[in-house]
Amino acid sequence: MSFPLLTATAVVPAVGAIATAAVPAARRTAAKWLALLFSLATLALAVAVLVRFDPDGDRYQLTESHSWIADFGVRYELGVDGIAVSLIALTALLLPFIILAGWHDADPLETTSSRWRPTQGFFALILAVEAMVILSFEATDVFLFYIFFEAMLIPMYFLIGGFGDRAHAGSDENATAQRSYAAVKFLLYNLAGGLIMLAAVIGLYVVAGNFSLQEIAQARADGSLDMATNTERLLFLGFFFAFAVKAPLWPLHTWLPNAMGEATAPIAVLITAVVDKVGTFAMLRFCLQLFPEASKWATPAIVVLALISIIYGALLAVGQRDIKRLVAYASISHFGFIVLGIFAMTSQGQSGATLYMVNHGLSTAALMLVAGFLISRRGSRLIADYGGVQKVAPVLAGTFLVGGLATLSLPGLAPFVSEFLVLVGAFARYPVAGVVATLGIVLAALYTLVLYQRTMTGPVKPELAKMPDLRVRELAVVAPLIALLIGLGVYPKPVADLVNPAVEHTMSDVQKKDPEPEVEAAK
Amino acid sequence: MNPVNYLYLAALLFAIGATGVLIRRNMIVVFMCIELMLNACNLAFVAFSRLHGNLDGQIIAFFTMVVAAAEVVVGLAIIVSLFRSRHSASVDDASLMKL
Amino acid sequence: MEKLIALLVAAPLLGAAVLLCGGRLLDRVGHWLGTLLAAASFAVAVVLFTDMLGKDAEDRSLHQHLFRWIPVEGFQADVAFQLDQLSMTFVLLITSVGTLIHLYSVGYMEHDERRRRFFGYLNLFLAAMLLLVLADNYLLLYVGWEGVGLASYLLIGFWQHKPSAATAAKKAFLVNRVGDMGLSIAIMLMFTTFGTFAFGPVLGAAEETGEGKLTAIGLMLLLAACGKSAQVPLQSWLGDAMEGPTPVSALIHAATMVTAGVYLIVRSGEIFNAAPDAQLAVTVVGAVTLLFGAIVGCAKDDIKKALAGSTMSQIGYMILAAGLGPIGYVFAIMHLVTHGFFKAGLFLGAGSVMHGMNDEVDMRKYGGLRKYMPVTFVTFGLGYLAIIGFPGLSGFFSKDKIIEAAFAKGGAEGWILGSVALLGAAITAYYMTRVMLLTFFGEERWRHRATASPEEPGAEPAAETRGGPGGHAEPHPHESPASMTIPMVLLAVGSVFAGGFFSIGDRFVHWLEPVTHHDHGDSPLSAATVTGATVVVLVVGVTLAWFQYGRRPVPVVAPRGSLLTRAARRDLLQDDFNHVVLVRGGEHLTRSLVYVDHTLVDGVVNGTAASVGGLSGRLRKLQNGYARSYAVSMFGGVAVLIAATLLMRAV
Amino acid sequence: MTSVAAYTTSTGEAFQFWVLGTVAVIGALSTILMRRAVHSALCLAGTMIILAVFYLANGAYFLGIVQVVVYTGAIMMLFLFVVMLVGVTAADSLKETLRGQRWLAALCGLGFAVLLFAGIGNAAVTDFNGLAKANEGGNVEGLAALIFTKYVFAFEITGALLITATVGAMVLTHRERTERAKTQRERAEQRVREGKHLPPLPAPGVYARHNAVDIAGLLPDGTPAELTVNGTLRERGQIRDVSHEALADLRALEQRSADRLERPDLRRTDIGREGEGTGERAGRTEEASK
Repeated sequence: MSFPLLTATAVVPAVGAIATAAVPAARRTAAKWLALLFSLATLALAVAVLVRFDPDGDRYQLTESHSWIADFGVRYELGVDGIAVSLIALTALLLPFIILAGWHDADPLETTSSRWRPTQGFFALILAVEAMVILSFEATDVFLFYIFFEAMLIPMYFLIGGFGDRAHAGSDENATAQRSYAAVKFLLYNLAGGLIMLAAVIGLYVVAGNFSLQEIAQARADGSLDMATNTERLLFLGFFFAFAVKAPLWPLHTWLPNAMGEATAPIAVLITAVVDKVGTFAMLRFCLQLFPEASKWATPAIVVLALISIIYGALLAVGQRDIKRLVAYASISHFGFIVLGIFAMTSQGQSGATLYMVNHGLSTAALMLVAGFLISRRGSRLIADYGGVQKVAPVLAGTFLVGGLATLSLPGLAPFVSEFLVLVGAFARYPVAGVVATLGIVLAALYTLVLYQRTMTGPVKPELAKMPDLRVRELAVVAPLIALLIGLGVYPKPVADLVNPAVEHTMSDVQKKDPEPEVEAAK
Repeated sequence: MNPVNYLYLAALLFAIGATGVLIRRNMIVVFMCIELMLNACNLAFVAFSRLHGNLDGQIIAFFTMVVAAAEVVVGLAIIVSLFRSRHSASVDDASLMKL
Repeated sequence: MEKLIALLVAAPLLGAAVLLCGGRLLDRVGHWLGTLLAAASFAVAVVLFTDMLGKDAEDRSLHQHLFRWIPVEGFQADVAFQLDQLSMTFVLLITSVGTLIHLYSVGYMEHDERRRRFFGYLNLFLAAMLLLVLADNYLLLYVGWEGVGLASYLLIGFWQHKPSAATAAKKAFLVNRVGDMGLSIAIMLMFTTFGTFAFGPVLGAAEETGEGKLTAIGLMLLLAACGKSAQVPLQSWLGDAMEGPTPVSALIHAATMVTAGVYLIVRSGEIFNAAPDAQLAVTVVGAVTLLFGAIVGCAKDDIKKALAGSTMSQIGYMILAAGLGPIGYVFAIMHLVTHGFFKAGLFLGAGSVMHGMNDEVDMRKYGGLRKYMPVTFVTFGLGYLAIIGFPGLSGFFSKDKIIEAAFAKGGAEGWILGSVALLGAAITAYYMTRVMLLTFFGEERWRHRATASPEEPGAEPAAETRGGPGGHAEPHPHESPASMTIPMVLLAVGSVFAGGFFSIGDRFVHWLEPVTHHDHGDSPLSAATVTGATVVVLVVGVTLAWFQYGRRPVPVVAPRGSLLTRAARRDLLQDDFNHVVLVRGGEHLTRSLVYVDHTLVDGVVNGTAASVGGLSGRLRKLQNGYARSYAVSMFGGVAVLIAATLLMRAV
Repeated sequence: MTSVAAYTTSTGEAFQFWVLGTVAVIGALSTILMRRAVHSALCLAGTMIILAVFYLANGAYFLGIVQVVVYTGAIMMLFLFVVMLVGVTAADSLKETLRGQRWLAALCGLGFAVLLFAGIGNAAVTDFNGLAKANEGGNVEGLAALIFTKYVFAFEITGALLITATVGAMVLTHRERTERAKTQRERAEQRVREGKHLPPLPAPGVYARHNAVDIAGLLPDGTPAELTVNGTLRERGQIRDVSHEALADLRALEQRSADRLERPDLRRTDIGREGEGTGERAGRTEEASK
């Protein structure tokens, strides 16, 4: 029995959460450093996982398996494939930046009583989310996955509802109401999805007799377990609905703009860059593996939904007046791309989708966090309140521009690779879909550049004349992200090599082959 | 005549008692109705013991009486203290189940 | 030798990285560093060129494979370079002109506190442009393609405090994105058709492929070219792009970037050869733009915009030539090179004029400047002669060849295209003469007149340094510093001799033949006839302009002008069309969608929530808090239970 | 005759059942229908006594007696005490406040009765074995044997229950004094401080004629002194005023003496005036007392 690396990767942040929460009220800074320390430790473990993982080895590696609820065949089963590893790495990587960026977000106001300990709670909750997200990436037992998939909501709820953006339009109580509305909306949407998924999970148990992903997938593959067509479809829909809510797919997306608008920028990043990825990841891992036939059956409809998300999200982003909501709608558009890639059922599409999850995490983090720094300076989220920032804070403007360019997936930056792969993959299978999705890149340029022009260029607004440029802490957050964006844009091969074998497995699960080129060109 | 009739009588009394509990507002009267129900049960027990030809029924009835006595003592005490505090013996007044 | 290719790109890239990331300490030396790296790249280019000349024509193309970029199953993208004669030509043009313009900018941007960043952007542009022409597959080309788009966005919007500049930059990027969409779709088509998108395999397999696919690819490539080369219908951004500093206009929007479309089409020659319909579309676009740009150029009073119109029309010539197939490819490139020289020279001259005139751009407020800035006058004049195709100068040879090729296309098409090209030549002569006369001849209309009206403070650094109210006083025309004049002189030399040098013994044709497979069409007219015709139309155009602007004094305030003139002033209403159809429509669409999202999509959800709330509110009434009613329900429940059990027992 | 009642139901018993049963039902009904709690209690007592008779008839002699002694004797009395405490006179209205409550209750009760009847009917016990054998050694002995052997634990536990109940009742009804009671000394000091009524309050009653607590003592001029009456009664306005009777007697006495001595009437008149005056005052006191 080797060292349970995966468990450790999840346990460390959990312990960190408890430890941070236990820090006495007065020692606020200590709590922050503690949280940062634990997130870094998690990152180290994730790197260890990355090293130990052999892309060309078995499909699931570093597996752990212990009986948990014997009566229902629920096992504590962990295991990672290339996709999971890359996403775990992303999560562990982003967390320190999120914590660093939210350094002052939860400092108690003078008015609050000394017995209330917002800071400790804030960072503890963040770490708790990390632990659950990582576990849901690792779980290969459907029930185990479901538990963390749902439990994640609780800390997220408090993070959104409890630690809203100090910079808001309108009066204080109004903001509080908005915030709680957003938090409740987030919770209800995801709970609804989770409920339906629970039904599907139970149904799966009834049909398959256990919860183990590998066993069921194996049984599906060698035909020893065949489901009635309708059963499979219903179960698939049950799972897919939950994931479609989590990775907001039109028309289940409306919770995201509220949540991201009301939460502080780091939490918004946590939502869209980390938590939502669980949804798309689960589509790739559970929907396709457990219900290949149903997946193929549902593909056309889902592709259409994804296209709607792409165009619709982009158009709404253009129409927004609130910076963070704009980013949120942009994310909806990007999630459309991810789903499109997954269900294009081509290796390019799925590898692209996986890369997209990672790159979107990085790019949104860069853009959103810089936007957060900007907002914290002016105390407003309205685009109209800005202008000419580039003159007073060139570095901030520059980083913001890079984040924006990443969002519109400029070649040379990481998102381009994934987006183009998705487009090619989709085009190879559904040319029309590919073309329509390509419209998305024009719209992406539109909303990004409009945002940049309105906030950063033009004559300097008098309120902004004294605005300070990025501080060291903030630069320490943004610079590595940008470096990663460029690095992965120029040399994405490592990640691709990590992901490809896993994608091949998935492709074989759904028994799909890439369409052959018409003319065999002389290679 | 068959002693079963005693059972019928008991049933009737019990039902009457129950109805009383439901329609009266005066706590004391409600209590009396409960007593009535208990007595109906006792009658049934006694009748049963006669039907079966052993004394267990009577024993149960006996215990019922004892319990009834205890219950009455406590209940009346409660009523009295309630009456002291709110100068009314109405069930509806005492009920604050809804916020 | 191959190893050097990467250096071409690496040098300016390094410069960009250093200049953009380096702090203020680089402010003093930054511009020289940038210029140095550009020059270094040029030096490498020269070395490679000489090496290439050493080999014989067929095996001149070099390849360098750096690393595998995106490997996914069949989708294998490499970072690999291909340096053949075509690329070489471009590399030389880009690096040489680029270096010159770096040099020019040193003087031109002297007083701008953000000069370091400016040079960073220029280097970035050079790197991207070189990547574009050196890539050996379409995806890498796409990277360069968007890279130059980014650089042009940054440089057009360099004076970001000017809303007009910011808007122009955004517009340029967006319109280009539309073109890029075409390119990416083309790449996807290639991938699905050929399973690869490297030049070699794709172009090699172009022959045995369905014409339909090829036509589709060709049209998509054309769309891309339209975006980047400002061809109708995606030309609207070029005029606004003149908001950028003049060196930028010279380098990016005259000499190099805007010609990328021509490169793309010539590079994909095999595809177009196999898809006649696509070719026809190309020629049509070229012809239309040719006239469009020329007409616009005639109406503009802003010197830079007039030149921009001319650029459009000249690129129209190239596209037209490229659309003619093997007959025209060579001449397209040749005209591209010569145009690169003289148009850059013209722009630099215009910049110098503005530099001396407090950034006044309205030609009607110039006049008689030849006495005050002789060098500028001479260089600008030579460029002028070159562009109108004065016999013996560069423009003459290249344009003449294109017109010949147009006729050589043969059939009705040939006649139409040829005559259009001729007409274009005439108009070119007309508007360039107009520019010349308005600027350097006639009485000095700038006397006793404040320039650079206070409403829009001069963006160009010259005005900023003069600053204050003085900036709007009467200008004092003066010659520009050496750092600006030297490049102008060099470019003038290029624009005078390049054409002749190329066409003596068809050097250029033979040079490019291995890549573009030149063949002489059968022209219904002899070369001499065509040449004569061009000279005739040239004379006609010049005299027309002279009658209109040379003899009579020019009104300072533009006359209302004919309907055509007014339309041409507004870029033939293209912007208005875009505004009404796209911008307005888009605004309405987004606004209505936001509304829908709030009411419909969100409303459904909130509605459900509200209804549930209402229902529970009603149910709450049932709980009246009276013990007795609870008791009743309990009792009833018991009764029901007993009944149920009894019935169970009964049945 | 008891041994007879054990195994057959004689017609006598049948007769007794039907008569007393009817009465019991009526008693029960009136228990829940009487407006005054007292009446309900009494009706219930009646029903219980009838039940006691039925116990006897069913051969449960001990229970019969216990029923009479414990229930009707002790528990019902307890009820009556509480009823007195709460207010005998209080007659709660039978008007239903909850809408539909009464009908629902009636319906439930009726349905329940029907159900029970159906259940018993289903049981359909035709023959029965009486208590003769069980009661051979005497009913009480039989019970005792069972209680102290088979049911001894239940018995003990019930004992504990009773104790607990008693304690509970005491705890519930016991009231804490909020403040310390004033001592005699403090009271006296307070009275001196206030400076009025240093002596104890005058006693009620008039001469030897009346000594009831609710009759105010009369002042020398015959007017009633309210101070002499207990405060509670004063509050309730239950002071009986007899001053005018006393004055009338006085006048009659003087009249008789005047007649005997043939005095002129002048004094009578002013006495009469005086009398009227007192009459008015008495009237005033009555008004005040109302």
